[in-house]
Amino acid sequence: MLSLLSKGLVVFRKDLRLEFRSLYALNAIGLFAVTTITAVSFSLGPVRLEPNILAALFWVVIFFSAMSGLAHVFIREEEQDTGDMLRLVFPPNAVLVGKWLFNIVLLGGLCLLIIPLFVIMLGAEVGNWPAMLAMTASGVFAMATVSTVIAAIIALSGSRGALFAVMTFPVALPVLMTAIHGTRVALEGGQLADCGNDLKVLFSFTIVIMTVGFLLFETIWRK
Amino acid sequence: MRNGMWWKSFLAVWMSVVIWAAFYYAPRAKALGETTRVLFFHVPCAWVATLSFIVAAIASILYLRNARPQYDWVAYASSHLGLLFTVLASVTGAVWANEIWGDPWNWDPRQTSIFFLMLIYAAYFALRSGIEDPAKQARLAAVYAIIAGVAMPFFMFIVPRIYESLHPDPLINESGKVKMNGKMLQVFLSSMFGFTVLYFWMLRQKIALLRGEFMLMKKLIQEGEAR
Amino acid sequence: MINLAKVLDAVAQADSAVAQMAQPEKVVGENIFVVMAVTLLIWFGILGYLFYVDMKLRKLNDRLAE
Amino acid sequence: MDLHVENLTQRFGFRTVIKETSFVLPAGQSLVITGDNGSGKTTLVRLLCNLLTPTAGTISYRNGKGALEGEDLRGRIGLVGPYLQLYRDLSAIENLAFLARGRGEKPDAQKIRELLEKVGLKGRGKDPLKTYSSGMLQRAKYAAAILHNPDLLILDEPTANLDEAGKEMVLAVVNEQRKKGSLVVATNEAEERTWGEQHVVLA
Repeated sequence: MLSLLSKGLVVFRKDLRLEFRSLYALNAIGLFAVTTITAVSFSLGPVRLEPNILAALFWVVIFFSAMSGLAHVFIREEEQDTGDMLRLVFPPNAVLVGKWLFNIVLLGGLCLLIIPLFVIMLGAEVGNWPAMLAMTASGVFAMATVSTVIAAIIALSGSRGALFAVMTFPVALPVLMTAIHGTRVALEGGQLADCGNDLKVLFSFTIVIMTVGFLLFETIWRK
Repeated sequence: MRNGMWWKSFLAVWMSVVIWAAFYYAPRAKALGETTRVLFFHVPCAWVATLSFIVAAIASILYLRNARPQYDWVAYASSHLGLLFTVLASVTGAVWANEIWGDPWNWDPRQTSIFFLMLIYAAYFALRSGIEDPAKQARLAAVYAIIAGVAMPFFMFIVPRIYESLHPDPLINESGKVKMNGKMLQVFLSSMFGFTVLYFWMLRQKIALLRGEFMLMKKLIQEGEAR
Repeated sequence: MINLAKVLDAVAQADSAVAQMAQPEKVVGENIFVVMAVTLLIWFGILGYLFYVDMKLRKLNDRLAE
Repeated sequence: MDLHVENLTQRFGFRTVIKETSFVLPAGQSLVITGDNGSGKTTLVRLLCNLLTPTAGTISYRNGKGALEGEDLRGRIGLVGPYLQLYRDLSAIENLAFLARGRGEKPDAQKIRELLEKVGLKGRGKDPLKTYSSGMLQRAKYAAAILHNPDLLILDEPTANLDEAGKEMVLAVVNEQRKKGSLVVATNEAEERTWGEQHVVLA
C-alpha cells in the first residue's frame, strides 16, 4: 500500500514535470475557462446573474474545461508509446494514483483561476466563502475522480478524446447536480452546515467511484 | 425452434388478454380518468428498461470474471433492449404528460432518471463502436457498464431531493401501502409479468443474432486465412 | 450541451414549476386517444424491433447455411 | 530465473497469432525467436513481458522459491523494442531516474552516468530525448533496459536504427547479459541468430 502511494507519487511528479515542459493540458483547460467566461460576460454586459444561474454556469465551465484537458494525461502515454514502459515498470494502481493526483491538482488549479474570474467578470457575490470553497473543493475532487477513470477507458479504446465528454457526462451527472445545488446555497449565503448533505453525497460518491476504479483499473490498463 | 413457438404463443395469448383487460376490465382512477390505462403499458416499459440495465451490469461483472463471449452478448443485447425501452418509456411518458400536465417534458425525477439511463446506453454504444478488437471492446464496455451501474443508485437518491415530483405514485406511496384497487392491481401485475417475459424473449432473439454474427465473422476469417 | 443546459435550468425552475402545476385543471385525462397513442407507440416499437432482429437473423442463417 | 511457456495461444479477434507454443528457458540460457513478418514475434515478446494477457496457456517465471509474480517479476525483466518509447520531453538522466524510482530504488547518479557512457551517450545525458537522432534514442532504450541489471533481457529487433558503432555496443551488452543472466532475442538477422542456444521458429 505504501509502495503503491510512493510509486504513484513518482508517476505524479513525472506528469507534473512533463506538463510544465509542454503546458498542453494547462493551456487547454485554462483557455477554455477564460474564453467561456469572457464570452458570457461580454454578452451579458452590465446584467448580473441570479445565484442559481451562476452556480450552474460555474459547474458547466468546470465540467467542459475538465473534458478538454483531463484525458490528456492518459492519451499522451498511448500516443507517444510510453504506456508500455509504465506497464512494464509500475504496478497498475500506482499509475492510477499518479494520474488521479495529477488531475486533482490540475482541476484544483483551474478553480483558483475560475473563482476570481467569476467574481471580477461576472460580478458574482459569494454569500458564504467557507461553504463556497468547501463545495468547490469536494466537487472538483469528485469530478477529477470520475474523469480520471473514464479517461483511462477512453485512452485505451483508441478514440483519443472524441468520446470523453459523451461518456463522462452520465456518470458525472450526480456530481454536477449535487455540486450545483450546494454552490447555489453557498452563493445565496447559506452556512456550511446547509451544504452538509451535498458534501456527504459528493464524498461518498468519490470514494465509491475510486474503489471501483481501483478494482477495475488493471483490466482497463492491460492491453 | 419448437421452443420458440411455445414462447411466441404464450406471449401472444397473455399480452392479448392484458390489452383487453387494460381497456375493458380495469377501472379508472379518479384523478387520471381514461388515461389511467396508460399505466398498464408505460410503467412496464420503464421497468423493463431498468431490468435491462441490471442484467447488463451483472453480465458485465461476469464477463470480467470470466471472459466468455456469451456474457458479452448478454450485456450487449440487454443494453440494446434497454435503449429501445428507455426511448419507448420516455416518448409515451411525454405524450401522457402533455395531456395531463400540459407540458411534454418538465424534468420530473422519473423523466430525469429515464433520461439518465438513455444517456448511459448511448454512451455505451458510442464506446463500443469505436473499438475494433472484440475482446477489448467487450472488456472496456463491461468496465463502463459497471461504473455506470455504480453511479445509478446515487442518481436515484439525489434526483428526488433536487426535483419535486408530480408523477403519480400508484403502486407504492410513502407509507408503503398499495393504492391501486384489486382489479387494477391484477391487470397491472399481469402486464408487468407479460412485459418481463417479452423482454427475455427479445433478449433471446438478439443474442441469437449476435451469436450468428459471431459465427459468420469467424467463418469468413477462417476462410480468408485458409486461402 | 443543450441537454446539460436544460438540466441546469431545471434546477432553477423547479420551484416555480411546482407552484404552477399544484392546482390541477378541471377536466384532464379523459382523452382516450392519448391512451391509444401510447399503446400503439409501444407495440409498434416492440414489434418493429422484433421484425428487424428477425429479418437480420434470417438473412444471417441463410448466409451461414451457404 | 527459469521461464516456462506452456500451450501458449494468443488470438486477436478471430485471428490466431500464436498457436499452442511451449518451451522452457532455464536460467542463464539464451533464446532466439525467428519468423516471417507478421508471424507473431512481437506478440510473443509482449506476452513474455506480461504486456498482454494470453488467450490461453501460461507463462511462468520460477526461481528456487517458486513462481514469480507482479512486483517481484517487474524488477527482473528488461525490454528493448520499437514500440517501447521513453519520454521525449525528459532528458536521458531524468528518464532513467524515473524508471529507477518506479522500481522502488533510489536513482544513483554515478551509476546512471557510467551506464550512459557504456551505451555511447556520454555528455548528452542532460539533453531532452527529442533532440536525439533515432540511433541515439535506441541507445537510450538500451540504457533503460539494463539499468536495473535484469535477470532476463528481451530484445525485439535489437539492431534496428543502429549504425556499426551502435551494433558493437549492442554486442557488448548481449555478451555481458549472456554471462550474467538470460536473454531473449526476436530477430531475422542471420548474424543475431547465433546469439542463442535455443531457437523458436514461429510460422
